[in-house]
Amino acid sequence: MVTKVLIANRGEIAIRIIRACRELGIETVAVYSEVDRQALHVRYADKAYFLGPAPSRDSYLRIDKLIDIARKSGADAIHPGYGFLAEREEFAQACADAGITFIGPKPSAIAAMGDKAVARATVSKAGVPVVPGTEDVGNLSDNELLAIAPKIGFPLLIKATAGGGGKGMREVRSLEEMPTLLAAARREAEAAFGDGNVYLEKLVEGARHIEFQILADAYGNVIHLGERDCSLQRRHQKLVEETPSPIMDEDLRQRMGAVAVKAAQAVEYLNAGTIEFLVDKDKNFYFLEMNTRLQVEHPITEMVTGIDIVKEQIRIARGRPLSYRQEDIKLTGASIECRINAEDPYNGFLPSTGRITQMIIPTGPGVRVDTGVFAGSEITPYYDPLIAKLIVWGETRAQAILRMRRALEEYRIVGVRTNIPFHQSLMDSTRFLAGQYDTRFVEERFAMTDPEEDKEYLPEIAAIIGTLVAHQQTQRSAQIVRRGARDTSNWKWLGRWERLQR
Amino acid sequence: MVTKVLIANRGEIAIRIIRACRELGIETVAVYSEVDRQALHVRYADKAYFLGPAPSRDSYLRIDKLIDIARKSGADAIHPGYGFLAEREEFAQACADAGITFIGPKPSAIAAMGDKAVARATVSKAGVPVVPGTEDVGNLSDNELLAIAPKIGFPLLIKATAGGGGKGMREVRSLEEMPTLLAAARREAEAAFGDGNVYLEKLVEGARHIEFQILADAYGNVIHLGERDCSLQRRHQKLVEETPSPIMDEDLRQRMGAVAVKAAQAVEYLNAGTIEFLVDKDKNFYFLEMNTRLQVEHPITEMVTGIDIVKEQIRIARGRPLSYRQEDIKLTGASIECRINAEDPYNGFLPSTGRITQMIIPTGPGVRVDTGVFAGSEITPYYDPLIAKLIVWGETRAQAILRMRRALEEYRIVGVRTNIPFHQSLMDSTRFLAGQYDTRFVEERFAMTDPEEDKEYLPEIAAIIGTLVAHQQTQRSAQIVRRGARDTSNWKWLGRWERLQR
Amino acid sequence: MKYITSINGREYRIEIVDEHHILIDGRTQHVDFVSISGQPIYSLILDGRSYESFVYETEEGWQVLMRGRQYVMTVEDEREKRLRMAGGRGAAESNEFHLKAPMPGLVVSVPVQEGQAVTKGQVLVILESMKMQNELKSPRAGTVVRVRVKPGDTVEQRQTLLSVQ
Amino acid sequence: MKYITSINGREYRIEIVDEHHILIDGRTQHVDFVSISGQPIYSLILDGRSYESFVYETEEGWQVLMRGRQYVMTVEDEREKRLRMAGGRGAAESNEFHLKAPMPGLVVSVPVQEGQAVTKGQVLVILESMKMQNELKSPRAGTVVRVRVKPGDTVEQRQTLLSVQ
Repeated sequence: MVTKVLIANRGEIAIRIIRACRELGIETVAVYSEVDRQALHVRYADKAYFLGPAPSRDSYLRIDKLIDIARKSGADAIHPGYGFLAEREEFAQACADAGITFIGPKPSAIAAMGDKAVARATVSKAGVPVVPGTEDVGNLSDNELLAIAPKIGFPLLIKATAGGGGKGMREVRSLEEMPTLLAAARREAEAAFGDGNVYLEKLVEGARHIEFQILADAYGNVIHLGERDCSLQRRHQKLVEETPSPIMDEDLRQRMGAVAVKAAQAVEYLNAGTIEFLVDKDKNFYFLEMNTRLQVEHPITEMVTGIDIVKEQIRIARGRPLSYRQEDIKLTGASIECRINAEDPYNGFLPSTGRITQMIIPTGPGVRVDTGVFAGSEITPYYDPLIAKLIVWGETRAQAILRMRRALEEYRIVGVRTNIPFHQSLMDSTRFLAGQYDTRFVEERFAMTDPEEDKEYLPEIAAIIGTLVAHQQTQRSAQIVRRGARDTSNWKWLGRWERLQR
Repeated sequence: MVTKVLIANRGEIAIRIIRACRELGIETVAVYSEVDRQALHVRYADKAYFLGPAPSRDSYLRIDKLIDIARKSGADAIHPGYGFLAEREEFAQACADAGITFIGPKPSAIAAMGDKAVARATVSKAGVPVVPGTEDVGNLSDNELLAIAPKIGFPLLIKATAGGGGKGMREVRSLEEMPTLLAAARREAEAAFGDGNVYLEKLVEGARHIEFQILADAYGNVIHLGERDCSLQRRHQKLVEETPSPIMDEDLRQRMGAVAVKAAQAVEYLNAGTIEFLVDKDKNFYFLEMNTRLQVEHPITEMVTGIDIVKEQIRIARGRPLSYRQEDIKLTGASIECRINAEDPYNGFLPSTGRITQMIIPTGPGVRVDTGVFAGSEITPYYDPLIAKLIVWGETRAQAILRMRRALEEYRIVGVRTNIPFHQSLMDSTRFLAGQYDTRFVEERFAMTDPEEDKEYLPEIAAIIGTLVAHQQTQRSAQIVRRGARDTSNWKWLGRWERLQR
Repeated sequence: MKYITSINGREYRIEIVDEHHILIDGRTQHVDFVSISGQPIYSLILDGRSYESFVYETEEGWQVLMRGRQYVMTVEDEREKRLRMAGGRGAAESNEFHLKAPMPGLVVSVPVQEGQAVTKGQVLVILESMKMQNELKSPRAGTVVRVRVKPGDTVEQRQTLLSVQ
Repeated sequence: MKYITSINGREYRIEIVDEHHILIDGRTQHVDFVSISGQPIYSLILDGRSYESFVYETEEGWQVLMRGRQYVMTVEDEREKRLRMAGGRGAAESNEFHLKAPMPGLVVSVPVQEGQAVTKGQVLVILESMKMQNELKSPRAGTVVRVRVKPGDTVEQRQTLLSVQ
């Protein structure tokens, strides 16, 4: 039975899961760190328990506390969301030991797929093509890796065995630079996942990152819900995802879908998961890894299939058979997701922290925003910079792009810088419009729109606006100076005014 | 050609139209009254022109100014939205005279259908069943109406000839009370539409209000997009709409749809329109009136058909044929709309004005919010109290209701009272769940949830919250008193504190 | 601090022990209570359960709106209650009621006149605002005094329209 | 008031005539300019065209973000410009640059040392925040002075990390 679900997560995904539970009449238990007391997931849940200090390892990564809270609150199931403990075998095992339903795969499948190296070996045995690399073992020493690297060939990637989302990942162009990069990757992996193991993988150049959404129930039924093209990345972080992929045809979809199902079956997979592939220019595809959890970008699949993936996860966890057969899955229209991060695209994508003082989110037909922040939220440096996902649907890809453009233009977030301008530039770029991009496009060939070629380049208007604001500030400062006339130093007052402006 | 559209409206519908235009690559021109300078429609449009003082008749009803602004701004088309000038023949005519495309029907169709009495006579001639009443003429004197009333029989309705939305409508139970009610109806109609003419109609008791969405192009193609059940009304104002109607079956839908198409054809209708019917307990249906414009509740039809009705309106106005044939129209799932009004259901639904200081809108899968307000918006007494439309879609009616419940619970609007609690009560009522309601249900048989039968009745929790807030206030007042110790009267400070709280 | 809070005739005795503990009808409960971003929305976590509500102060007492239900209550500390009890209930009720405009608008009609006896719920003024005619009703029985407006008047929010004694 | 506003080396001469009129490069334009709800979002209606932008004041000048494009500009009135021209450009550029933490975080490494010459764009500090390692680069060439942090330090937002002379 699943009657009360503890959500071992925060932010937009915690809210996404609370919504699914509420629509199924299931009670929810939120957990929160010191800085999340006023967060929406705490406010929307039926119950809420304090976890600990802000850093993840003292709060959202504390398995002992989570199990304890599940017991105390009477939760009979735990949904891990993505990130944090979602792909930690010991967490799934701790749930099982405590008699709590883990809404996800069995610990054995997490182990098999969660260790990326073991995963590659497993699916390779089942006949699924993989990218060359150290697919057999994930806990090699630096010396072993340095010895194997030349056999795989450069360029290659160092990837975190426990990882995902580009954390602990480094690209290596030569043996010389490898020791330094290995150390950095291990350090980052250790910090992010509490596991510093890494493996190597050949870098497929000009590749597209295409993944298939899988659903598997306890009765051996496994289906896929089509693909998502996640090639638009920066520093191995996905920024934009779309479905269908511009390079997909029905024949390739069927072949890749069948392989994805086979890969899931190879580990007796249960619940929702994602098989990631690299696809090269000749449409050869290679298994990359399996994410044994809900993906950030699952909504675009929901938009084109009409299936609520989180509800389906809960049904599967309840021991029900899948609501759909493969032949029921119809993809209608096109969907795109832009990840709205608190980072400034005009300042090297540096993260931006602070309090959101105003927010207007785009709405209307075909627009969905999954977010955990509101006007009043504090964006802290403790967690990842994703503050919202802007998802649109259109009858065609072209209509979805036009809709995304208008939604991005409508979005207003005041208080932190966001990467919305990046998305606006991307949606205007001819390469994106043509669907011609690969995983290196954003980093190597994309630049924020060139003013000279841009009909929206309006420096005179900008000059007027800047001048009017500067003028208003001067006027107000002058007033304050007049009011503060008893003070001998005008400059002090000006200084104070400027501080007030911050 | 339609390349630049002036939107002769404000609020959520102006934004809805701007969105459609933007997604079609069409420029937009907004107009605004004195109190709407910071409104979203002004901010989202490409151009914006000042109309005049806040009262509608000095701004949004000024045909002369609108035509003038269209000329000045280079707009080649005008979309009237709903309300204001949307069903005024002279406005459509003024556009035609100025060589501007009116995105709506021809003036002759507005005249034929806009005068409700003429409309009934017209469709009646075409063989469409109508409710008994003074369908032949709409400009009868009080004496004539008082003479005809007993022949129609009581109870009956006085309705504004030019009207809609319940304005200028009165229910009459006896001849004695009729003169007073006639005067009130004429006064209200005059104020709302600038036209005090009224007509009479038999009141069909136990009726459901069911309407069909129509699309008609310039080539004689007329299709319908299924029905909307709009029976949930208060004082003849629709509050909740849903599709499909709980009483509909495929046979009735086909018959009513065919009649709706016939009614539209009777006036050589062009563009989007709605045929309203009353359906009695035995599923006999009567033509009520035709709305020759976009309806407030059009989004629920968009949710189940996937068709963007506003874009379709613009395509039709551009002289293109319909994008769909009748057999292309498939209704998928169920959709419900709740109209979020600035009125207090716990205080006789009195309108509430003021500044919205915070707003969190529900989002996530299957939820759409069409709104024109944001945190910072001032809700003024000049326009109607609709501040947002909350629309949900679900695979089934039951899922749509569950989703609506969670969305209503998530919605936060601070600064004005809203009718969200009314909708929450309604979504919990067994009659609504069973789909058993008629046009009188809300007014006559619905009450805000009875605490005794309500599992969400939590007076102890409420008492704790109220006490803690009162306690905090006392504590803070005491602090202010201490800080203001030099003042001889503590009470003055308390008074000031209370003012600050407002 | 000890309070007596009444909702619909039912009394709750609530003592604020410290920032995180209250005593309600003798039971100790752990509370975590915050206002969200300084707005009149309050989040309460009470022994692990999460509640959120809007709280308004009105002339009739505190209104707490939670999960679509509105609770109207009076909150008194012990001293206030003693004072009120000593003064007697009658005194409070004999006070005049001042009908104030809930929003700016146009007076359409005033169907009562000075000196007229009115019953609870009787319409005192019809005010047009937001394109709607709104009936303002008497919250109790009494006699109309000081009618300050007439049909056609434009009134501001909170302006007193008439009083009932 | 007359201003000289420079974007990317192009100068705009803008005179604020009154609340609703400006002169730009000699042309009179009608402006309607408001800040939305007191936030740093500004709505400009200029001869009927509607524009909205975020405006930030930074050490490098004013940043105007509009329709996804960011414009960085300096705004000077005539007196300020005369003063600056008299002082000479060199003076301003010889000022020290203080590298400040753009957000709170953990110093991962400081790949430069005091006295070291650096080029524009060279990485000065790697700061971990939001689970990401962020490279803080030098905005110009110069010499590193006063390194105030070391790997492992936790720093606050705006804290000065080191300076470049």
